[in-house]
Amino acid sequence: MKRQLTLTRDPIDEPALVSQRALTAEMGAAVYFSGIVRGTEDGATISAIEYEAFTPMVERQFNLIFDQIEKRWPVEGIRLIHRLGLVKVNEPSLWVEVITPHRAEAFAACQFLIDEMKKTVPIWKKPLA
Amino acid sequence: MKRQLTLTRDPIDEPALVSQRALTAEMGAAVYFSGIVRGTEDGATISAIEYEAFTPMVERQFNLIFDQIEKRWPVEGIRLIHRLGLVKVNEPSLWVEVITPHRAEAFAACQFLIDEMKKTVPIWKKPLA
Amino acid sequence: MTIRVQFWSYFKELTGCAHLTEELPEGSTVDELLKRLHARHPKLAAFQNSTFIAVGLDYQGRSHVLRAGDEVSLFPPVQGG
Amino acid sequence: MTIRVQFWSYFKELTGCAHLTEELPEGSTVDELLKRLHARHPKLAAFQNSTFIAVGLDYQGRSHVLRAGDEVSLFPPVQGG
Repeated sequence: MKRQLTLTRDPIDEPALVSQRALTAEMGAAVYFSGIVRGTEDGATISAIEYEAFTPMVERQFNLIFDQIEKRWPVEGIRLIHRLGLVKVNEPSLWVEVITPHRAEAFAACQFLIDEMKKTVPIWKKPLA
Repeated sequence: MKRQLTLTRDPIDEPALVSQRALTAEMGAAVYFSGIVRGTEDGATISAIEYEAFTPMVERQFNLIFDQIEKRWPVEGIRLIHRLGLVKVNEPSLWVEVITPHRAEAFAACQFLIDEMKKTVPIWKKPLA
Repeated sequence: MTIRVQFWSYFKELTGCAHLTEELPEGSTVDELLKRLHARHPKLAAFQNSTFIAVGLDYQGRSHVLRAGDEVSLFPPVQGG
Repeated sequence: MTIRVQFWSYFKELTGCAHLTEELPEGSTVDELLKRLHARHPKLAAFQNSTFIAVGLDYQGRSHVLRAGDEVSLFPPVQGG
């Protein structure tokens, strides 16, 4: 399974990422998730979220999740980008691509990845007014 | 719920579609599905699939599915493009975007949409060697 | 009354026909139309357990009563995506 | 033995500290380290039921035996995405 994990302080260029998609002729499904900063957090209006990460552990924990995905589903490739630092409302903080032969496994693996990330990957957020 | 449904004989320009995304500050999740033509069909190598549609009924049936989605999940917008005519291996024949406040409902609505499409939307395919 | 019938996908090849018109007595059902078509096209009859039926743009069952000018579409299971 | 401790997210504010080093007897566990830190930082102690513990880059429980040079990270529930 191809893995591409990027932590970046720059905006996520989704169109460029989509245009760089690579897959073999056996693959029939690509599922994407964009997690976007919303304008409210716990009922209060915010302008941005500041993301902090324990970077080497983030990489370690994402790779443990990728290991589990690789055992459970026939995934050809995952690309994941998470922003760090300040991310404004309406901008994506997370972008995930999962490529598989059929759609059910792409949806399952993508949801599993995000669910597990939210349990184990050491990234924290601070809403900014 | 905003609905955009397109049936087209032209290639699906995914990067352009992603760059045209519009959402309000309450939305936190965008899920995309790209259904890509695979190089084999029932074990035989193919070069393309030819899609045929009963177009006005396709529109009617998709709108019935959108009606159900609108009742079940807080979806702000759906964009769906399905290609007709000849689609080569490795090209997307279907592209879907679902925008919601949180990710669980985006994944649920997107999967529901595709599952229902495969039961009721009158599109047929013919594999070409 | 006149009913217009459309065939889709490989049903066109089974019948050698994309559309036709059929004269039926007032009050005829989809089932009566199908019986007539099946008698004429045995290859279509062989697929009767996997035939989808729409009247206009909506799915209907075999007991649906047809009306003059209805357009009936017959097709195999759909395969979008 | 010397153990390096890192705090993350609002645990840095609770302790007023991003990292520190602690001298512990050989064979000490995470639990012994935590008790010492909690005694010094009551605000951190108040979060002990929602404290995540990593040694190096892996999660560990309180009974985990520390080794000289270990780097222990303490942080609140994670919130990626």
